[in-house]
Amino acid sequence: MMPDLGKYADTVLSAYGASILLLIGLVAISLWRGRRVRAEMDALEKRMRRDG
Amino acid sequence: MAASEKLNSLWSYANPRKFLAVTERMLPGLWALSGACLIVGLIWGFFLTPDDYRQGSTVKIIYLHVPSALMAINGWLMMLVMSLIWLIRRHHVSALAARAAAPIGATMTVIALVTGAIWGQPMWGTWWAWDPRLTSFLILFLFYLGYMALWSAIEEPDTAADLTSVLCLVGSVFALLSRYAVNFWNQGLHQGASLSLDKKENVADVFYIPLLVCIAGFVLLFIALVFYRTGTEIRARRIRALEARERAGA
Amino acid sequence: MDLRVSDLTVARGGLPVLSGLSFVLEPGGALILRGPNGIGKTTLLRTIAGLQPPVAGRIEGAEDRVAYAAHADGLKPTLSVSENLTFWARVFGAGDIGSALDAFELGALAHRAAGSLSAGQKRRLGLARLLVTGRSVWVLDEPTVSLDTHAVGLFAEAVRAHLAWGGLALIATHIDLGLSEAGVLELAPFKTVLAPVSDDFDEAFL
Amino acid sequence: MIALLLRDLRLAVRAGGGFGLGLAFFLIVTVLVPFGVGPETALLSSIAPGVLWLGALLACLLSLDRIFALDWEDGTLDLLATAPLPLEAVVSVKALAHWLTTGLPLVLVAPLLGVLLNLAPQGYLWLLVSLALGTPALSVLGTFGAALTVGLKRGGLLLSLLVLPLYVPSLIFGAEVARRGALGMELTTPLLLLAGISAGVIALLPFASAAVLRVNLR
Repeated sequence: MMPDLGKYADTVLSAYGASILLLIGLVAISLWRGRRVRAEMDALEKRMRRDG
Repeated sequence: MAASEKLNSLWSYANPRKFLAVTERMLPGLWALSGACLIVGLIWGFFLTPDDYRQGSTVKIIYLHVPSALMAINGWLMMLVMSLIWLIRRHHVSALAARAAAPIGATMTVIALVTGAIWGQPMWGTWWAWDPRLTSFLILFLFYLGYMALWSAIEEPDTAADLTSVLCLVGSVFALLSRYAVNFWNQGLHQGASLSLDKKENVADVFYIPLLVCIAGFVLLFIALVFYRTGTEIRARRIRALEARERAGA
Repeated sequence: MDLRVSDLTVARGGLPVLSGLSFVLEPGGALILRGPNGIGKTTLLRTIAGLQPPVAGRIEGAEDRVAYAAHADGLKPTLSVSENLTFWARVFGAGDIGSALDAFELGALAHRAAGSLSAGQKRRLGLARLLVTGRSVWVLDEPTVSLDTHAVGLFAEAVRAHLAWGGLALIATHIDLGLSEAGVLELAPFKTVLAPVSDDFDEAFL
Repeated sequence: MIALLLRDLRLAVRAGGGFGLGLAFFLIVTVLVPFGVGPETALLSSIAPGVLWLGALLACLLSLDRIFALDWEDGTLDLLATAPLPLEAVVSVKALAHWLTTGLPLVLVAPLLGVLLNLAPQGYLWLLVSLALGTPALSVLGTFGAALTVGLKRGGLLLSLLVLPLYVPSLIFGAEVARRGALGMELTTPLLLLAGISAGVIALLPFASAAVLRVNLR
């Protein structure tokens, strides 16, 4: 399954690993903050509409 | 007549409510499509392409390096356009989209830098060479950092939008100037790299199609992230406005 | 030339605070703005002075005619009283500072460094600056802070002379200046009433 | 305009330290470099142009946040914005005052510090020329950064982060002129580019600085 990367195996694998980690991190942080802000806004809207 | 109507309808997406509604509908598809492109492109590139006769298996890094470098520059360009729209038409969504894009562009720059440095290690025998391209990206990263720092330093959102937009305009000119300055500065100091990740010769047809798929994946991921993060910024603005209103009422 | 404000809306921190404000001030006229703290007096005065754009409405006859004075007097502590005043006189292209010094009884202090003045003396110097601008529309934000009764009298005298010369004055203040000829504008009725919170927000995010 | 310039210069002289601090910093950086890289004269002589340019640049950076900070705190900026003087002129004069009190003294002492670093004899003239052409751009760019960060409490660090990337082209071409001058090489191209950047920056950037200052006064 694994292709033969020859003497550059470490190089290629570390490049892929670092990049994919960075991409996943970016998406995760975006989603996490997005969820939190959305929940906060919904709660605030509900409360302010109740209070007038 | 028809053209101006079309333009009007385009500007109507500047209404934050409408923007949220439309992007909300598009996002699931965008996430799925970008994920699919990235998975297909990267697996294709990693497992199914041959090694380059000179660079060996390191050529596989182009599937990450080239798309991320592309998006690092296009991310800044998109911020530039959004800043101009904000300064001219004062649509808040535009300014918030520029703000939302900055961390994505910065991450892309880091990926381009890291993959470039990792690739450079066996090729040039050093982690970091002051190669003009690499150096320009480092400077671009500094611009991203300054832009994000300015956004987060200013409380009042409209002020922040104005200041960061002007910084983005001035920064664009100087990023371009730096690019030429760095090119000039490195001639003769450092032997030009005989191999580069970006040169045409490395991109023969076998590598070309998976590369295109990867680029499409990065572009789609960028768009999805910008839409999603702009939505978050819009909600954060709404929270701020509502809280200010609550304080004023109390 | 009149100062005309029509259907003005001003905002602080992105939130409209005063709206539907209209008035006309003729040469020789003065208007005292009154209202509780936080109503938006400073915001209104800064908007009329051109330091911030109005949200809606028009301001006519203010551009390049305003002399603005707020809480900070823009004095340099290491410069003397007359140097401070001469600087502003030269920036505004007016010549003589002598009458301004006299009007606020600063003649004896002319060579003192501004940093060594008391708060009231600094305020007097800040108000004397108005006289050397040669500008006809005075926009004053709480001009009498830290002034004693005698100095308030000097200030009222200076405003009266300014009005007699054909100037205009727009003053936000809490105390009675003894300017019987000045009109009074109560700001409370112009406080912005926001529409109730709904899902359908626009670019104001409200 | 002249009144504003004279006032700024007078304030710099009266407050003391205005000239002195930047120069002292430049001296200290230059003295510290040999401690860091070793005392070999050949090495010092080869890095002297770059070190002197970098030292001047950092010394210039040191006083940037004072360009507008005091005028902001005591309300002078509000009053200047309502004065007949256009804000573009105000920022240009401020940049000029900063250059006269910081940039010009740095240019003049740089050759003296060159002695400490064993600068090649033919390099002194070009060091002087490159700094004289380049430091005005540093002051104008710094004024832009100061205008961006004027209302901020912790503006100093942010100011450096914003301004330093803008300094890259001037630094590259300026140091290149000084380096080539010291080696006796041809230097017309970098000299013209350095002068071009300075001219462009001086002509155009005050508009951006004034726009930014207006936003911050709002």
